[in-house]
Amino acid sequence: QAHARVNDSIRNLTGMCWDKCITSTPGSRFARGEESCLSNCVERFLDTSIYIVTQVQRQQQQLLQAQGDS
Amino acid sequence: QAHARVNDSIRNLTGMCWDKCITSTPGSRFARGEESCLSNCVERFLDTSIYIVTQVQRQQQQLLQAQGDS
Amino acid sequence: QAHARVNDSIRNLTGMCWDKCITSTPGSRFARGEESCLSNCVERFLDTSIYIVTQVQRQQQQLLQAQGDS
Amino acid sequence: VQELINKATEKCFAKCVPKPGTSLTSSDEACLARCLDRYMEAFTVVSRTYTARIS
Amino acid sequence: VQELINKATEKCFAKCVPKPGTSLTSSDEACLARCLDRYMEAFTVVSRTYTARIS
Amino acid sequence: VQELINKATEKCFAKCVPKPGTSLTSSDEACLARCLDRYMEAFTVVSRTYTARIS
Repeated sequence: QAHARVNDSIRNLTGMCWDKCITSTPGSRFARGEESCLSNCVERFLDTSIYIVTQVQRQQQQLLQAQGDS
Repeated sequence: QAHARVNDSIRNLTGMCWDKCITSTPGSRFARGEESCLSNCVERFLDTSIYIVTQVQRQQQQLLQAQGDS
Repeated sequence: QAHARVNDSIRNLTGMCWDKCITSTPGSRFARGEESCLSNCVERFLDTSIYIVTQVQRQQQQLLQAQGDS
Repeated sequence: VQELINKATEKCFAKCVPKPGTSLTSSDEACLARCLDRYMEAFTVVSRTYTARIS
Repeated sequence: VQELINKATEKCFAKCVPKPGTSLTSSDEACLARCLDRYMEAFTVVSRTYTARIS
Repeated sequence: VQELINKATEKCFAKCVPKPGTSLTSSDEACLARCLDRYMEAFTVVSRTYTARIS
């Protein structure tokens, strides 16, 4: 099941990063910068995902603390 | 189950109205008009939904009547 | 079940071909070229689907042959 | 049918109400009515073409 | 909640990281933090309006 | 794999057949073949990067 979830993520990321990075008409190889854009897209999306989850957790922490103080 | 359906609708509406109303780079508060656009978006979408269902029902009525007449 | 799959395909194709073909404000009838665009869209999508599957199968064949040769 | 109506609602809202205001105007409603008719017609064209092709 | 965070991640990545580079810059992060706050606020506005309407 | 091919079909149809005509021309087909190759390559790049990162 974890395996299926990873496969889903990879398929979704492929679609999203394709739309973001492959803007030219498809050629017999990737255009300049397209391949590095694809791997950067995956890396930055994972960074974003971690950053957002951290922010949410920090805010929940602050909320709990504020409740404890009152 | 009805509860889950309402939650789904709210999540979908948030995504759709976000795309329609939040066109600027996110700032430390909503830009002018963005917040009222969000609530109008929800209200008008519900109006649209009701209007379309009413139209469909009216057309089905007319169809049934036409069949009854013949 | 096959019936449900056909219905799903038709619903999805309607949405996709609507976005591709109906670019004007909706009038009391289709604008010039919109109706033929819709049927061409369905036909060409099915052609594309068949073409892509054929390509994938051909490549798998070549891969198997290359493995047999080595 | 329900899913088809939901899809028509979504597509026609996008087309006819690009900037939601404080009420649905009568010209919004006229646009929605025409859009619904066209969407159903599009569904019929797509069904007919698809069915003719796969049978 | 998980699904809401996933959606916020997707929308804010699209808005704040249009051209992914070799790292997330501090200005990307600042944009993401503001975007997350706005997305949650948008969710609150939508919930409030929707609930008021259907009850 | 089926779902990957469906996605490639959808993306490549959008890119290579923007205005569907009365037949698929040979230049449409050439575009589709290249697009399919690039989509599969993109899938490989994404898989490799993702797997390296989470392991």
